[in-house]
Amino acid sequence: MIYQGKQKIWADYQKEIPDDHWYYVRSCIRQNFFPGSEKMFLEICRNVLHKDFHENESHTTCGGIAYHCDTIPQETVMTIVARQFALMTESGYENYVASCITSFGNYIEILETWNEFPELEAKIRELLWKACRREFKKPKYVAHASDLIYKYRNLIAEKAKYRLVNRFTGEPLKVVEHIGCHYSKMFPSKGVGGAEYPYVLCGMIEAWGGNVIDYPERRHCCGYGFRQYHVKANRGYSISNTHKKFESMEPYHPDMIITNCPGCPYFLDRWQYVIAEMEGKTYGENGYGIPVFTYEEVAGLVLGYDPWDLGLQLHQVAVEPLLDKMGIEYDPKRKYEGLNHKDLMRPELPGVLKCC
Amino acid sequence: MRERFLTGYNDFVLPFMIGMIFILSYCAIGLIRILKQLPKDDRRRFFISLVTPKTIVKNIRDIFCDCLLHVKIWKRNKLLGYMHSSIAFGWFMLIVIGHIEVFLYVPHRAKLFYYPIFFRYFVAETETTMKGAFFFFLMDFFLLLVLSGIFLAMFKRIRSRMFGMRRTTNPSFLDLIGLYSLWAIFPLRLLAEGFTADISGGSFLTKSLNHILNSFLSDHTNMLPAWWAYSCALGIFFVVLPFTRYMHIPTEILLIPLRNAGIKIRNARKGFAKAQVYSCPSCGLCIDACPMGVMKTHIKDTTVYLNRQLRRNNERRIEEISDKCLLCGKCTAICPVGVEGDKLRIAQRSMRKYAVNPDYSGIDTALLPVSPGLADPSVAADDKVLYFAGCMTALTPSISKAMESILVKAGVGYEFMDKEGGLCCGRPMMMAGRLDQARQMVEKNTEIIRRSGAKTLLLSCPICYRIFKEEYRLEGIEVVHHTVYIRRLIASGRLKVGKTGLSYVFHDPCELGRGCGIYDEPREVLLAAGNLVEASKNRKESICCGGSLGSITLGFDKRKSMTENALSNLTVASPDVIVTACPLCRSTFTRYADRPVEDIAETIDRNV
Amino acid sequence: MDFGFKISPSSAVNLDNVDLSLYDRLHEVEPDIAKCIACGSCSASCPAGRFSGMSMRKVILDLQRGRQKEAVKMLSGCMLCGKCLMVCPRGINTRHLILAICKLYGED
Amino acid sequence: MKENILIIGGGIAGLEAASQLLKLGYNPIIVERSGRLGGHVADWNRLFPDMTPAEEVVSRLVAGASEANIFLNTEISFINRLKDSYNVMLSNGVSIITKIMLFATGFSLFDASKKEEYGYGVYNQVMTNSDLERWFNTGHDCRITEEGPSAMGFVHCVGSRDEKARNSQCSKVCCITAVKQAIEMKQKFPDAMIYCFYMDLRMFGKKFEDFYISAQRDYGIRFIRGRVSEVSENIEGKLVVKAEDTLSGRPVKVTLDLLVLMSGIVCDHQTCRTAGMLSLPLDSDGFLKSRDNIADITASPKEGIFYAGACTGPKTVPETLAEARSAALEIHNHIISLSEELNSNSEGQ
Repeated sequence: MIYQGKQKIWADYQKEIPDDHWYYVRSCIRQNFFPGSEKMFLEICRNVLHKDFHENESHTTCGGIAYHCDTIPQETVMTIVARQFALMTESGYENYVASCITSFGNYIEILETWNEFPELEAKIRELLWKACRREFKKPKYVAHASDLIYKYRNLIAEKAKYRLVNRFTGEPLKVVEHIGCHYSKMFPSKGVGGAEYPYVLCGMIEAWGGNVIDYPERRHCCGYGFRQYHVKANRGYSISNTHKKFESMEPYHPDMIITNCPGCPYFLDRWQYVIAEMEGKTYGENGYGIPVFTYEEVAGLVLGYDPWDLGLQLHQVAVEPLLDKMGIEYDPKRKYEGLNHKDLMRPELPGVLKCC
Repeated sequence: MRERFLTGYNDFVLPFMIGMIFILSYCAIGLIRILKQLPKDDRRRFFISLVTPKTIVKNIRDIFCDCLLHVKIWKRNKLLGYMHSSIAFGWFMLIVIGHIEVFLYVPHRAKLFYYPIFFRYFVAETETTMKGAFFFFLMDFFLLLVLSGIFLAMFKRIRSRMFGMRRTTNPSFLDLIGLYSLWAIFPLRLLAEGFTADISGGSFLTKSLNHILNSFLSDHTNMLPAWWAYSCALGIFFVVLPFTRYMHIPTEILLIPLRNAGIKIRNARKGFAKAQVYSCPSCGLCIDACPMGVMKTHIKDTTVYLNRQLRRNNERRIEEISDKCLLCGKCTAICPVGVEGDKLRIAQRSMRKYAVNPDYSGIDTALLPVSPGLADPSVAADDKVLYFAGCMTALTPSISKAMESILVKAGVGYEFMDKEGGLCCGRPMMMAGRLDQARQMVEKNTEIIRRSGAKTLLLSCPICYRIFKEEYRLEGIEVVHHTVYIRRLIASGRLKVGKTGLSYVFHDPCELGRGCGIYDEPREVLLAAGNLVEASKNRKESICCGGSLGSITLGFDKRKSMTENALSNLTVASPDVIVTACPLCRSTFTRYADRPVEDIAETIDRNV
Repeated sequence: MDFGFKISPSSAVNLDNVDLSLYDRLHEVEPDIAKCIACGSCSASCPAGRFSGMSMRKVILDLQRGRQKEAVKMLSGCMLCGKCLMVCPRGINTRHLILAICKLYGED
Repeated sequence: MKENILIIGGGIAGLEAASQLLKLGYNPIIVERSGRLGGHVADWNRLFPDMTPAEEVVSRLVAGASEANIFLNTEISFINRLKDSYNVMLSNGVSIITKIMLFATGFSLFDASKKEEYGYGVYNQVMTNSDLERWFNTGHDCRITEEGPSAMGFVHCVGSRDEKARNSQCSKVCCITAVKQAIEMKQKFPDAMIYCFYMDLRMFGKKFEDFYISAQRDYGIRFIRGRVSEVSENIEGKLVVKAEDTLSGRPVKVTLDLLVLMSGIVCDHQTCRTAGMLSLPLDSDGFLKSRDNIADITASPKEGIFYAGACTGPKTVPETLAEARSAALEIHNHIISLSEELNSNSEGQ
């Protein structure tokens, strides 16, 4: 691997990300799977870095899941998106940041389509007006939330309490970064670092002291693939893809996986349990899995937030081995204690995959 | 005539006797083994044929003509024929007359094996009689005859071309010993009889020699060494004989009745095949005949070498030789003893074990419908023609188009069996030695043809034609090749052919000519359409086009020179058009020919 | 545990794991096999193809990619008629090749 | 006085044209931006299909053009149009007045690192066709060990026939170059397994097809029809190459020790700049536009400006040389017609 070669490519794919004043839209599914992530993003941006991030409770799905599942036509998804933009315009913002990769891809795709086919944009404006009497301005900048954490990575590093370093050996942690397909594979120039060697997560890992692993199936999809998972008959195809990725990263003995997509961490995390049940195989040390995180969770950990406040107890793969490696203190007893100090009850432990 | 020795014995007869006893017992054992190896029904058939008068006469005639007079070789080359028959027939007569002498003069010695052979040593001439002089003359005459043959044989080793042979075989070491001992026998006999001629009497040859010898060796002590040498030469010859090519002499006597009994090769190495292999005289006529001979590298892949390797059980070479052959059958056609080079090779191929065995049982013949029109009883039997073009014709559609056009012009009602593609006839598979697979195809096709209700099966590919004639059981259906059918149409006046000034040469396809014996019909057909010239080698000796499916291992690049050679043979008389009656020959020739090549159907269709 | 779905093996041909030892022997017996340019003349003219899906082009390719089973299965429909030999633009001795495969490769 | 003819480019086209013009009695001036003559051919080791040493070809051409004025390490700074001639200012300060200019500017090799998925410049074991030729010439390249690769691959059409690489035309020579290089590698490392990943194989030239058959049959090079989709590095530093074997309709994956990218021929950036000074038009493929692509390939639409070789599109060495000769003849005819015009004008006065 020639690092300078990658740097050369990264230099070609840098995008302009304004520092402040963002209109933030959430993901449909992330709060269910990784409930601490979006909260932590706003927490870091607003309270740690004191930036202006605005949210509007009226925003809806972007329609991306339905769009990629082939259940709604393009005009529909465009009109939904137009409404989101209208909400942003009404709130007086120009910079639009999405929490979800598919939303991000969706917005970029729609804006690019409107650039190529202005008549379509006009039609959508008309449709939006008919539907809800709203008007919108196209956002000046569209970013994914990971773009912002990437932008703030050095600020976060300055304030960091922990680093991505194995405190027993002093070695940097071996980190697998996984980028959501819709981040830059459709429009390489819209992602930090391009499509082949995206830098957005690498930059965070480097800034926070970890070592990025470049394994052969790095570019491969996590296996979600919308229709592949949602149609049960295709689910074997979905897990086969995830399995392929794990087989490929296995020889590198990664300490953790960082992702920037709603679906990826979910499938990389949950399929580890299914693979363990099906094949009796686990990929982490001592029968554990490889812990999977969202970038916000990692940022939170680095900044010293309590793991249980980050929602890490909702992960299938136990995160404790990694917390130990990083030297993060945590109270095992608090793992299943709700914010209201009520007992969340313990989940049933799986048969093969070791969990704490 | 009186006996010189009371005992009638001398030690020098020992070498001869040892050799004779050895060879006789060897042959007896060999005969029993071959007969035992024959399948039961073949063996029965053989024994029956031995007591059937018709075959007895045929056997005697064939043995006399082939083994003694070598009529086939005479036909090929007079000098070569003379050489062979002088030695064989001369020697035979020497033995016969020797026995007559013994019977006449010393009948009580007739049971001694060696007596007729060494007669002149054991007797002394008491008085000169006309009878004696007559036998002496005959004996000397036949000795001279044999000696002239031996002389020619020696000369042939230096200049084989004189005998019409461009290439001959490379003799093995034992062959050489056999050869030299054979050469030595008769000069030594002359010498021995020359020494004794003044005692035992003699004629123009032995007596004259005796005078010359006496002029400087007036001592009878030289007599015995000469007789010893003669006996030794005979003894050595007989002892090495089973291991040399001369084994063909006794084996051929078995082969002829076996063949006349109608026995075919059923096992690649045993029985009839073995008889054929041992009958091979290693004469090498097949070397010149082989179409692969144009490339020197293939000389050792001819039938004579196959037989040699079969005798040595050299499996690697046997496989190589049998797989390379084009199966054109020319070696079989010209073989003076009737070794079937092509069939022997197919038999070798059939021994091979394959891990993958194609199976066609899953093929539904209903997929290949033939219209029920042919089964209609109101249609005249003549018109119930089923035309099977075959795989190769599918690649030369001009032939099938011409054939259809002829049928239409002649007003023949027909059905095109494989217009939309059909099953292979099985002959290519058979040539590869995979007889079970070929049989499966034969059965499938039989099913289709039987169902069609046709009375005539018309074929334009000789490869198909041969297997349809030989292996298919289509009683009640006439299998006919298009050359024959077209001739019939012309003869019956259904087809009127106009004559042009073009001159045609007809290439006899291997499978049609040598394979099925059809030589005249295509020529008669062509004569109706124009002038006919002949190739320098034609009919039975026609040269394979080089495209044959018979060869398994010959690559495309190695066939070019064969095709070119075959073409140059065809064009000696500068014909305008080369005509053949085989789609494969046509495709192969078209590739390299300098003039038009067409199928006979195309020629006729154009001239109707 | 039965989830109602399974991890399917990759459909990709991994050339690293392809055992070509038989192919190499075949190549020694009939070097022409390497000359195939997959033009498909053989398959297009094959009379057996109609009944059995036999395709010489696919057989050669399958053997080169280590998919022996498929190749052997296809070959069992071959009638050895020699049309492929006639049409091959590269002059590959297909009949010898077929017989050599039948000899070297087993049904399993 | 001998007519000055400015030849831009000291590659094989420029050298051959110069030597022909010298024979016709003109004064060719070669301007070459690099420090040596021979262009791309001088970087090559041996030429298909007869394995002729490139050095032989170049040195013969250099010898033929030795009488010409040659400026190495020199570029064209600017060009002024005079009444019936051009004043060309060179970067070394020399100024040349000429009526005739010959563009023999050749081509550039496609920058293989632009095809990011192949990882040229990112993965250690990926090289280009020209890197491999350099190794043939010098024997030095850290990517090729002494015992050689046990498995290696060639990727055809890198930056050719690829809209995404903004180069939709065929580079013509890469197919045969890959076959040549594969054979050369097999000769050096007989145990190596060599794959060629191709979209089409265009064996158009004399003896090319024989070369290809020999690569298949005699050298056992495995041709896989399918573009490489992506390359990655495994833990041992070997390359994992993925493609679709379009003939069997299945994806293939293979681990290789070395991957050679067949960089295509693209129009040279500097040529476009110089052409811009003279407002010479570019063809739709990005190369210089001839007056006519069939009948008049060596003439530009402008009087007195001629083309030879790969500046008008990808060409083989013999094609380039033939064009250079043809351009020299065109120039000769043009000069004769100019002087005839001059004579008739002066006679008329």
